[in-house]
Amino acid sequence: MTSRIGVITFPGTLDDRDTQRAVGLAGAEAVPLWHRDKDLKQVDAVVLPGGFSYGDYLRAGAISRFSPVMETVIEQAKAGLPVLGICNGFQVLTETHLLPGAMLRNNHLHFICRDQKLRVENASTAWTADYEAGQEISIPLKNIDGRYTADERTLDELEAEGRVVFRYLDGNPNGSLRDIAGITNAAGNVVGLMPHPEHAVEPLIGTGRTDGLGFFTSILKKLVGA
Amino acid sequence: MARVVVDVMLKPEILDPQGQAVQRALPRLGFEGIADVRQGKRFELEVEGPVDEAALARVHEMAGTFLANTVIEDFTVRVES
Amino acid sequence: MARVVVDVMLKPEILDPQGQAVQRALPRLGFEGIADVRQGKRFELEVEGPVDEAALARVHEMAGTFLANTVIEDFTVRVES
Amino acid sequence: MTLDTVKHATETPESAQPWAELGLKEDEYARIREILGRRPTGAELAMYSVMWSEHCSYKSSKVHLKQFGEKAPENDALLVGIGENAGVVDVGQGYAVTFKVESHNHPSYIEPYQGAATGVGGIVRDILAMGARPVAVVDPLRFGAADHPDTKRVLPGVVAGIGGYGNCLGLPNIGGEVVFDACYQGNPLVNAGCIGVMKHEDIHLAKASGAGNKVILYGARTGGDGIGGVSVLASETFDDSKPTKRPAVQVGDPFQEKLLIECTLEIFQEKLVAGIQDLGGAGLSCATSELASAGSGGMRVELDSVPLRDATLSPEEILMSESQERMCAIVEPQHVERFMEICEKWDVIATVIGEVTDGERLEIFWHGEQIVDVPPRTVAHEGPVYQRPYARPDWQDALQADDAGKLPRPTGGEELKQQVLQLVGHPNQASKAWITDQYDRFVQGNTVLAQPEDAGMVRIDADTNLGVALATDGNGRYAKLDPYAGAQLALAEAYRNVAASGAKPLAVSDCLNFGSPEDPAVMWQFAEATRGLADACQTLGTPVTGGNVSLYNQTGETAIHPTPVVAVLGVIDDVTRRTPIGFAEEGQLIYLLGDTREEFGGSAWSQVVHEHLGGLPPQVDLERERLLAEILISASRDGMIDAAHDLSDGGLIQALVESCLRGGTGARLVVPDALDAFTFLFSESAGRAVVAVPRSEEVRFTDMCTVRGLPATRIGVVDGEEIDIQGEFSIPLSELRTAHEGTIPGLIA
Ligand SMILES: Nc1ncnc2c1ncn2[C@@H]1O[C@H](COP(=O)(O)OP(=O)(O)O)[C@@H](O)[C@H]1O
Ligand SMILES: [Mg+2]
Repeated sequence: MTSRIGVITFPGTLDDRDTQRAVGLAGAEAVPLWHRDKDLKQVDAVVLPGGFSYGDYLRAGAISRFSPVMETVIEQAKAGLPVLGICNGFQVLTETHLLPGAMLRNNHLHFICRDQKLRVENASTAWTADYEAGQEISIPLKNIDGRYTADERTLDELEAEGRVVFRYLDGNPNGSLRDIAGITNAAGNVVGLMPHPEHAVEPLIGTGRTDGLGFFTSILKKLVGA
Repeated sequence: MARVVVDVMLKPEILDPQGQAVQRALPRLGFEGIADVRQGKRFELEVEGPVDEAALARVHEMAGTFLANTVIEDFTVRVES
Repeated sequence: MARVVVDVMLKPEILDPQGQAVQRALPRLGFEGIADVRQGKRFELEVEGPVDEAALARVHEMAGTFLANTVIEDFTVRVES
Repeated sequence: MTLDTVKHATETPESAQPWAELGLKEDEYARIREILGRRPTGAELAMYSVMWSEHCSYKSSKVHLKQFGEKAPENDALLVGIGENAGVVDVGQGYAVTFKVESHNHPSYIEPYQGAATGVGGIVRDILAMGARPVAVVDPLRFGAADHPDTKRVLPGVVAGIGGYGNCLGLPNIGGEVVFDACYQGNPLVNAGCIGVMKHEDIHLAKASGAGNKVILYGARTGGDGIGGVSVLASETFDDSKPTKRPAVQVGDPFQEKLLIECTLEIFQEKLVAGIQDLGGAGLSCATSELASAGSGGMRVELDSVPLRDATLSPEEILMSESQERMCAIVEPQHVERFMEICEKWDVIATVIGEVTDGERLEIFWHGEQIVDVPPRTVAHEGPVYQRPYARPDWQDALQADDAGKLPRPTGGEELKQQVLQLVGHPNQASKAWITDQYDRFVQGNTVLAQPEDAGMVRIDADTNLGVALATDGNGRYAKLDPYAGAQLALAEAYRNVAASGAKPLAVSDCLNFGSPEDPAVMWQFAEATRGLADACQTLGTPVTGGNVSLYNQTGETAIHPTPVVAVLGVIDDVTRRTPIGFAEEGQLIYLLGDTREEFGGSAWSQVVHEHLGGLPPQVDLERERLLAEILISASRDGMIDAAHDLSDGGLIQALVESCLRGGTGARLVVPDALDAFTFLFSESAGRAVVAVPRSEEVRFTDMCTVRGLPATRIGVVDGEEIDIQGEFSIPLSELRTAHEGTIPGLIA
C-alpha cells in the first residue's frame, strides 16, 4: 500500500494542485482535503500548500487557522503526524503556534518572486531526510509576507536545538531574522518554510531544477520505512 | 515630543474586502453580534516641537496628500494625550 | 448599535518597514520634523446590543486571539463615542 | 422622488431628461425615443447611455474593426471568432485556448493600484466566461517619462496592483512590456491579457435561451462602484448637481474572484449552465441585455433580488454598477439547486434574479413595477455607428521627411561602446526584473518560459507536453511615423517572438490604444493601423480573434502615440523543445538571420542618443517574417539551435546583451564585410533573429537556411565573459549587467 499524503485546500489556496502533482511524482498518493472537513481521511502526512488563503486578509494564515480541518491537524500534529507548511501553509502553522514565531511583511515591502538558494541545515526532519546537512538547493520563493520573526530567546532556542531547517543563501530576500527560511517543531514532524519545493520537481518547468523533489521522497521513505 | 495619530479608513461606499473577510470569520470563531467590520490603517507620528495649529495643519496636509489616498479613503487627525 | 475600535500596532521592538518607508518619504515631500512613524491597523466593529462589560470582554478576547497576533502585535480596545 | 416606471414615462412624455449629462448626443436620445415609441424611463436611459458609450458600443471604431472579420484568413483552428467575450482556437489533442488583451488605462491613472488590479480581474472573468480555466496573464504597460515625478506615483501602484491581484488569483504572469515615453504622461496605458484552456466541448457562450430558464447573479454583492455619472438620475431634479457620494473607481477583491473561478469551473464541469456572461463595464445593464440579445427569447429581471452592499442604491444605479467579481448565468430550472450548492461550497453568494421568457423584450421590475421594457438588441448590439471623418495629418509628411539616417553616428569603437551602454541602460531597454519579480511566474507549475524570454510559454497537458506561447508587442514610435506599417510591425514582432520560442503562431488579439476619435488625425491613425493589422493578419494567416479599443487617451489637444498592442498566440507540441533566449554553451556559433539595412527611423538608438523621432519605420516584409518563423520552428523542433532571440528595438546589440546576460556567457563577434559596425549593431530592420547553433548542427542548420532562401550570417561565437566586437570595443558582462539591471530600481526605489 502506498503512502497517502493529504493536501489541504483552503479558500484561496493556489498551490494545492501542484503539491498533489509533486506528491504523485514522488510515488505517493495525494489525497485532497477540504478546509471544512475535520476528517483527514486517514492520511499518513499532511501538506498545507501555498497561496493566499482568505486573500491573506487580516494576516496571512490568520483566518484559515480557524478552519475545521485545522482542529484535527493541530491535534494530530501534536501526536506526531508529519505536517509540512509551504509559504502560506507555514504562515498558518505559525498562526496556530504549532511552530513558533510569526511572519511579517517583507522588509522591502514588495512581493518577490525569484529562484532562491537555500542551505539545508537540518536533514533529519520527516521532510528533509533525503537531503544532506549543509546541502545547497535552489527552489522558487514568492511571497510578500515572508519575513520570519521571533523573539531572541526563541531564536536562540531554535538554533540550539537545531530547529532551523533552512537558511537563505546569497542574500536575505525579505529581512528574515538570522536568514531563517524554514523551521521545525521540537519533535521534527512539523516543518514550515517560505520557498516552494513543489514548484521545483520537474526539469524544464519553472526554474528547470528538481531540487524540491527531496521533500516528497523524504516523507515517503519515512512512511514506508515506518 | 508629542504623538499625533492619523486614522485612515476606506470611504464608507468603498468595498472593504478585508473587513468583510474578518466579519465573516467571526461567527465561526464563536463571536456573534458584530454587524459590521471595517479595517483601516493607523499611523502614529512622533512630532518634534510643539503641536500647535500650524503643526496640525501640516499633518492634515500630509495625511490628505500622502498617508491617505483620498480617491478611496477618508482620514482623521488627532493628538494623543 | 455602538462602535468599538480595536487598534493593533506592531510591538515596539519589531521592525516596521512600512512606517519607516513613510517616514523616509516625508522630507522629500516637504514635511520635516516627524521623528518617527509607526503604521498599524484600525478595526471598526459595529456591535449589536449594549456595549457593557461583558461585550467589551468578548471584544478583548477576539482582539487577542484573532485581530492581533500577540507574538508580534499589541492592541487596545475602546468604545467610540 | 417618484419611481420612473414605464407607465410613468408613457404618461409624462415631455419630462426633461439628463441625456447630455449621461454622454448621449441629441440624435442618439431621439433615436432611443423612436425605438421605444416614448421617452425612456430613467433606468432605460441609464442602460442606453452606458451601452451606447464609446467603451461599450465601439461606435467610432466598428466600421474599421469590421476588416478583421472580412479579411480573416482561412484558419481551421478558429473555433470562436470576434464578438464573444474572447476568441477561441483549437490547439489540438481536443484542447481549445482562449485569450484576449484589454485596456484599463483611464482608471489606472486615477487610482493606479485598484485600476490595474481590476483590469486584471476583468480580463480574467472574460476568459472564464468562455468556459476556460485561466492559466496565465500578461501585462503590456506604458508610462510617461521614466524620470517624471508622476511616473513614480503611477508605476509602482500599477505594478503592485497587477501583482496583488494576479498573484492572489494564482495566475502566472508570463510576459508583457514596459515602455516609457513622455507621450503617455497623464495617459498611461495599462493593458492586461489572459489565456485560458478548456476542452472543445466546454466552450460556453454568452446567450440566454430557453423560456423558463433562470437568470442567476453570483459573486460579490452590488455596491456603488463606478457609477459616478449615473447618480444624476437619482438626484431630486436633473439640473441639481449635488455632489455624488458614488465612487467612480472600483475596488477589487481578488480573493472573491479566486472563489468565483473555482466555483464557476466546478459548475462548468457538471454542465449546469446554458449561457454565461461576466459582469464588466456597464455591469448588469450589459450582462442582461447582451445575454438576452444573443439568445432566442426575452428576459424578465426582478431587480429587488440583487444582493446589495449599499441599500441606498437606486434601481438605475444597480443596473449601472460596475462592482467587480460578479457573473451572470442562465440555468435550467432542474440545475438550479445543484448550482446553488456549488456556490455555497465556495462561499459565493448566488441569487436568482429573473428568468428567460418567450417574449422579445428585456423587462426589468423594481418593487413590482416595470422600469425597463426594451428590445435587448437595440441596447446591446444595435447602438449608433459613426463614420468619423479622418484625414492624414498635415504634419505627417514633415515627420517622415525628418530622416533619422541623417543623425550624427558614433565614430570609432569608444563612442560605439558608450552608446551601447547608454542604450542597454535606458529605461526602455533596461531589465524589467524589478517589475516582473513582483509577479508570481511559477504558480500552477506549468510555466516553461516567462520574462525575460521572447514569449511566455505554459504547458497545458503534463502527459503529452502540449503547450502554448504568447507574446505581446507594440511600438508607438513606429506607429506614429506610419500607423499602417507600425501596426504590422507590432504584429510581426509578436509573431517573431512566438516563433523564436519554438511555437507556431496561430491567432491574434489586440488592444488598440489611441487618442480622441473626434480628431480626424487620430481617426486616420486608427484607420491606418486597423487596415495594416488586418492586411498583415491575412498575409500571415493569423486571424484576429478579439481585442479591445481604448480611445480618448489624450490630454487636451495632445494624443498619445498611436499604440496598437498586438498579442500573438502560438502552439507547441512538445514544450521540452522550446528555445530560450540565453546563450548558455561556450563554443556555440552565433548566426544572424535576415537582412540588415540602414534603418533608424523610430529606433531606440535615435531616441536614446538623439531624442529624435522622425523618418520611416523599418520596412515590413511579411513573407520574410513567415520564412524566418518557419526556420526558427523547424530548428527548434529538430534540435538545431539551443537559443534564439528576435531582434527588435535596440537592434542586434540589444538582443546580444540580453542573450548573454540571460545565459551568463560572453560573445565574440565580427562585423560582416557588407556592413559597418554601427548599422550592424543598432539598425532595427525587421524580420531578423540571432540564434546559437551547436557546432555539430552547423551544416544541417545552414543547409536548411540556404535551401529555403533565408540569409544566415555567421557573426561570432559564444565565449568568455565579455561582449567583444572585433576591432571595435569590448565590454565586460559585469559592466553590461550593472547598466542593464540598475536603471529601473534606481529610478523607482
Ligand atoms: N509588464 C511586464 N510584465 C511581464 N513581463 C514583462 C513586462 N514587461 C516586460 N516583460 C517581459 O520582459 C521581457 C523583455 O521585454 P521586451 O524587451 O519588451 O521584450 P521584446 O523586445 O521581446 O518585446 C519579455 O519577456 C517580456 O515579456
Ligand atoms: Mg523579443
